[in-house]
Amino acid sequence: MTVKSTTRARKKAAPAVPDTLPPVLSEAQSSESQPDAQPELIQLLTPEGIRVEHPDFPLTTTPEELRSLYRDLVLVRRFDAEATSLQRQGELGLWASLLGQEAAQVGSGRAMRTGDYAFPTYREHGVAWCRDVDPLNLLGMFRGVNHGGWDPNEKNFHLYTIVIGAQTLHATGYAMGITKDSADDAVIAYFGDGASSQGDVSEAFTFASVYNAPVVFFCQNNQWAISEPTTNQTRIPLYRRASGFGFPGVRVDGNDVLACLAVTRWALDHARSGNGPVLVEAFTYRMGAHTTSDDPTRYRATEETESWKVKDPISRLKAYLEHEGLADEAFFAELEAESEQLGLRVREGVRNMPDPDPTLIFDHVYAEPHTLVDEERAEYEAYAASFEGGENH
Amino acid sequence: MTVKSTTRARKKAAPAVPDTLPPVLSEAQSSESQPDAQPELIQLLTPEGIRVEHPDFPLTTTPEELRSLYRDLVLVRRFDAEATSLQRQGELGLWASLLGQEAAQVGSGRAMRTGDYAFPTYREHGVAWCRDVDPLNLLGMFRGVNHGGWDPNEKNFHLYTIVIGAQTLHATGYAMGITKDSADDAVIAYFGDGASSQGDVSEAFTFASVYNAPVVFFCQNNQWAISEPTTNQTRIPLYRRASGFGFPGVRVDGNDVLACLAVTRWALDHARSGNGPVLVEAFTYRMGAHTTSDDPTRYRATEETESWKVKDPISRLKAYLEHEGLADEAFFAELEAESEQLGLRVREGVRNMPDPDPTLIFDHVYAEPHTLVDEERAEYEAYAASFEGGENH
Amino acid sequence: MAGQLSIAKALNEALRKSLENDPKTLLMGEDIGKLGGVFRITDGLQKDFGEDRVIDTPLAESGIVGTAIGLALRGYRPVVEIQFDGFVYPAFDQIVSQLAKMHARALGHVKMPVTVRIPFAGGIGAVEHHSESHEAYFAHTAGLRVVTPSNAHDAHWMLRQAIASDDPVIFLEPKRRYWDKGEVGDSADLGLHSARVVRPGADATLIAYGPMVKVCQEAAAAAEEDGRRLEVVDLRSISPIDFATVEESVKRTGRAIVVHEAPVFMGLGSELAARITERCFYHLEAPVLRVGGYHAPYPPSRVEESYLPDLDRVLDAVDRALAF
Amino acid sequence: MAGQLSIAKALNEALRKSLENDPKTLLMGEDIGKLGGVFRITDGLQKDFGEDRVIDTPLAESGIVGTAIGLALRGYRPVVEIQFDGFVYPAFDQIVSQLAKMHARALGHVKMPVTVRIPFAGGIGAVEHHSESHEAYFAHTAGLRVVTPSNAHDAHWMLRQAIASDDPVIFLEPKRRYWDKGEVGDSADLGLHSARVVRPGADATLIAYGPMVKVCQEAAAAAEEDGRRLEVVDLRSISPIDFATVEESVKRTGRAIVVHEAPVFMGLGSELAARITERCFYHLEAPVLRVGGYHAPYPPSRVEESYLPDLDRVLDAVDRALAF
Ligand SMILES: Cc1ncc(C[n+]2csc(CCOP(=O)(O)OP(=O)(O)O)c2C)c(N)n1
Ligand SMILES: Cc1ncc(C[n+]2csc(CCOP(=O)(O)OP(=O)(O)O)c2C)c(N)n1
Ligand SMILES: [Mg+2]
Ligand SMILES: [Mg+2]
Repeated sequence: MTVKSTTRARKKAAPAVPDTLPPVLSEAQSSESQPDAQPELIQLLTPEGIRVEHPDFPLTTTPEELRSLYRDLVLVRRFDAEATSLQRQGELGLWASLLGQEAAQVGSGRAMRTGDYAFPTYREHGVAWCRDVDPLNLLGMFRGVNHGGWDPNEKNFHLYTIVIGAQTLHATGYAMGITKDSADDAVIAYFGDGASSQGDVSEAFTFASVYNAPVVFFCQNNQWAISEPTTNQTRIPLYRRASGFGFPGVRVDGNDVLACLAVTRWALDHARSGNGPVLVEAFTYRMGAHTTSDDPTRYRATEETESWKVKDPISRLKAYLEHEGLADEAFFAELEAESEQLGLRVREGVRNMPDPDPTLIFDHVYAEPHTLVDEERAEYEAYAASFEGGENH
Repeated sequence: MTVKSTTRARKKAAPAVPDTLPPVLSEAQSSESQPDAQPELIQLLTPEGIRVEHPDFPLTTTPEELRSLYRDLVLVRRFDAEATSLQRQGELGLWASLLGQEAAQVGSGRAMRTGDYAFPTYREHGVAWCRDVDPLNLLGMFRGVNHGGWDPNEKNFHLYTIVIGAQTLHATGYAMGITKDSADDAVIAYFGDGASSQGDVSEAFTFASVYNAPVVFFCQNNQWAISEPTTNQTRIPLYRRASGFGFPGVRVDGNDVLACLAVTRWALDHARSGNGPVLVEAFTYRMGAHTTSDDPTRYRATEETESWKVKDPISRLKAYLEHEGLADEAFFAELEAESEQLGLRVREGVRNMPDPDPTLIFDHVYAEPHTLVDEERAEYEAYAASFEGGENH
Repeated sequence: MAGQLSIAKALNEALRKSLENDPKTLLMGEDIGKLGGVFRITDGLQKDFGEDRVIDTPLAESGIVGTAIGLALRGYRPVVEIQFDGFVYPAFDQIVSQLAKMHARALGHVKMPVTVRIPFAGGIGAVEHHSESHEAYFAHTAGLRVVTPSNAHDAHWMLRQAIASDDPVIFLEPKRRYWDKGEVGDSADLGLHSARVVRPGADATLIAYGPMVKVCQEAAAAAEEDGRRLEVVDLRSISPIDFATVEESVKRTGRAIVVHEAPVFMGLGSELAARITERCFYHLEAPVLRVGGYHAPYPPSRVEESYLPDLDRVLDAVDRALAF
Repeated sequence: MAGQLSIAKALNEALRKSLENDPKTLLMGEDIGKLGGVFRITDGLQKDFGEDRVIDTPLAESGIVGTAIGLALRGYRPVVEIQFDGFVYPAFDQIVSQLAKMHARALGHVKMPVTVRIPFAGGIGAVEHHSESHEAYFAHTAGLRVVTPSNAHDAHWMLRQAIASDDPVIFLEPKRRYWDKGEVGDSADLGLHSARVVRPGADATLIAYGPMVKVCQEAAAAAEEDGRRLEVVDLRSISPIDFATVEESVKRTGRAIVVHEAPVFMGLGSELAARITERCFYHLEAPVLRVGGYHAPYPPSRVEESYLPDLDRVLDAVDRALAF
């Protein structure tokens, strides 16, 4: 079933443009001040699982592709849940759950070509999945055995970046390099609604725009930056930030994997074709705590969280698959089994993850020899050896 | 003589919005991509000295006010020229000339009320003039006797800030304080086209917008950041940056003192009335070198500079005053004399500016006592005293 | 302040008192409102003092410090919270070029009573950027004052003194000690920049601050069993340093060991060693030794125990000092 | 390199050679294109190598370093120019948290061959922020290498070595020596991190780097007239420090004086003093003395002569060291 979309963004409490604006400005500002003037939220699959068309973002998908996307969503969520429980069991020091953001990540992740490159925050486990990064790799830093440590160039998936916004500049620089290489790859820089306030993100917008770099800025607006709602970061919808820097911005339903796929695919192609950056705001929701250290009951109402449950990215695709008969029971059963397998593999993998040797401290401070590090390593080793002989204090 | 304005901004070589944009975006972007869609450059006085009306920015002025503005422009230019020649004579280490930007500074400076507060860069000598700051105060840092050193609260004119963009955050914080005090003052934060790229400026936009702070961001786009043209900072007109942060931006003819006055006055009132920030882009031109250390022949064509001469802010107001018979020869002659007096006072003032005692180094590191500074001062004094007795090495 | 308070609670009370006593005092930071900060140091304060005085800011550290400077210029007394040590660097320019220098730039005409609170140092099993000791950067920066308490009493009173100071103060909170409890006295018994001999001894002086004071106290207790009497000096203030107290102690003991988490190379220990040697040259039986982090990024938490100075490493240094 | 070159020209030639030898080398910075940089170090390079390799950037230091990191990840070898010392702080987070740590974060999988050139230190009569010596911040930061030449030969070869290095290098250019001329040899005669004894002597060792080497050489020449033979060590590398060379010298002379423009408190001199004392304890006739800037913002230019170490202040310290 396919109907025309009439969806509008949830209205945010942005201050209306005040009456004192002279006409010339009211006019110039009109697209900013009247969110209803045009469709804001691009959607291809309603929360009820009804396929709708968007004139600008046509998408044709085979049943196999749809099942594959569904599989991604389910497995990513499963992995995430496993990690959360591993944290509770003390196997991880911390976990930043992506619960609720699976569609934004899988949709954008699957939009990438092999040669494209992703620069994640610390929450893009679903993108990592699409880039074929071993989920166990992601857990090293949360377990505390490393700070990431995978080879970003192996799967074109950069290391997790914790300092908010910093990676958007790395992404932009990488994209500038693509241009220099005359390659037709593109880059996605992930960041959050909170991150949009960081100077680095605006500087990335400036560099990308001035150098026309092939980078898609993909903002998962999950409504919260730890305890701060998006209204603490901006008084207008975030996708409009791009217009101030001279490139297009769009808001997509971040819980709609098809819309995220179509919009990101378009954005990447736009960028790789020499048209410069695009900002995609995936309007979604952080269903869980910020991290396992966080307690969201202190700052947000459960009704809000409840209200987003009906927009769940997985159940809407499942409803669609079922209504349209695109997947049978065997598919769901097999997926369930695969999911269990994944959980098991992750669980065992984490538990068997060895603690690093303490000399890791000295291993990669520099790529080339360094006298001070060498001395300190030697001192450390001599000191550690003094214990091995049993000579403790 | 008054005619309707038909002026348009000089078209910048901003990349057109590419064909690949889906219709929904082309629509959303239209106001950014088609600079001709609306009047960009607000002007009340043409380069030829013809008074034009702008529907949104009515301005009534008495002949006295007009003469007073003219006087400001002339005296500010004179002061600036004097400083430039004092630098050549070795009395100053450096000078950053405002030549060509007198109207932007006097127009905006005269728009302020007594209680308003200005946060300058290092080039706002004309604003300082309007704030009644003694011009000699400004020369201390360029002579090297201090880093500014005037009391900013005396005239509500903050110290010059050299680190690009940093003062926009101070201005925003100050404006947040005004709101907390429920005062109806407003703040102007000056910055340049180059500064617009600094993260701090974007962060200031975010804070001002989120807290609805009464601050006017006044960007003098003088087309150059040392040797870099504005196209190195942005691919769309700068005033549009504001729309991305949810507040109005306007471009005014920065060589038109009347337009700068009217627009800034409106912007300050808009801000002080609780409507939040405004960005004013004063479109102007740096007629001289970046500073006396700079050599613009290395990077810009003399034709460009020549083409701006005809837009001179002073001659257009003079033409208007003369055509309309608003000032007589006596006025111009008196002003000439006053101008000479000012030059003389500045020249003598600088030459008589004493070198500070070296212990200035220790004087204001902290407001409260500090053992290390006290020790170092004592050491220094003992060391210096050892020379006074003639015991040199 | 009745009874035993955790350092966290002692800080919270200090903020509350400062807000009560001076209407110009403001708190600013990320998540300090409803959440009460990730360490709950501002717990309950927004509820009691309102969103106008306990301000959740946009996620932009340069913006936080920069606007705090502006508020100070308008007569306010902002207390800024940086969420973790590793997130202060985006504000580095505002701290180093603006906050630290404004008073001098204005020839004393303006004051900068801004306190920057930073939970710092390691030992809590955290991910990258959450365990750093960057006091050396701030101590090297003229115009800043840098202090760090090691116990609840000092946490409370030093924070109140820092907020009352007309100079910018970098207030480093030893996050792994937040839950350590102690008696908080009724008044500040020392100036903000005085060191304190927390354990007297005659054989060598251990010099520490913030989180390492406890380690040194434990080391001194352990050494006592071997008949070694170690004096422990809690610096409390990192800039300026109370060298009078340090000098007096080292002249008595003849040996000094400086302990901190920050990398030894260019750490506080180097300044202490240099200056102690200058002042006590003929009293020193051994060079001033330093125990600290290695010249490496703070490591993953599973090996942080090997990076951080502990009782054994302190005693190893004591052995070496005494062997001279 | 025929004949005498100024340091500025030697640097320019080093950039040119690096651009010629490796197509992945890029220059980035403010005003480095047509203008050739405010000090003309990149003069003519954009003309010869194009806007694609000599890139005028937007005015945003964090953006410059951050995008340089991204370019390095893509296989490029960026050489960044920061216009003046005082303008590097907006990039501090990208330098300290990203550039310095990326290699370790990736367990060695990625390299960060980024050179950050900064004209630093004072003595040119400039306005605020144009005369700062901030090497201590960078030296304390693990993951960075920090070097500074004192003459044209080193300027040329050390810059080429820095650019060729697979680690990030903070390359500090002593701006007041840009126009000093010297012979540039045909090859690097030392590794990037080796110190050099630039004047032999037996009575005391002067240790300096960058702009202060010349001052120390002059002081040594003046002292010779009084019959004092001062050895001068040019560190060249600030991180790591070639302590082997330093130690060998101080063990011979028994006295050391460290000279730098940066504030003494927490400056390089403190690390040198601490480590020299550890390594040469029984050889030292006097504590290691330090001559440097005061704990104050760099002052207005009309009094900078009183702030900066000069021949007299160095000799005064020599007197004090010899008086022990
Ligand atoms: C520079 C910096 N400041 C503060 C933090 C602490 N911090 C970690 S995540 C976070 C909130 C980020 O919110 P958002 O950008 O919306 O991303 P989300 O966590 O919602 O995915 C904060 C404040 C940080 N990591 N980096
Ligand atoms: C953070 C920082 N980086 C670099 C500089 C050096 N610098 C001084 S002025 C200037 C150009 C500023 O251009 P713009 O903002 O357009 O102001 P204008 O000088 O044209 O008035 C530069 C790069 C600086 N002062 N601060
Ligand atoms: Mg968020
Ligand atoms: Mg400009």
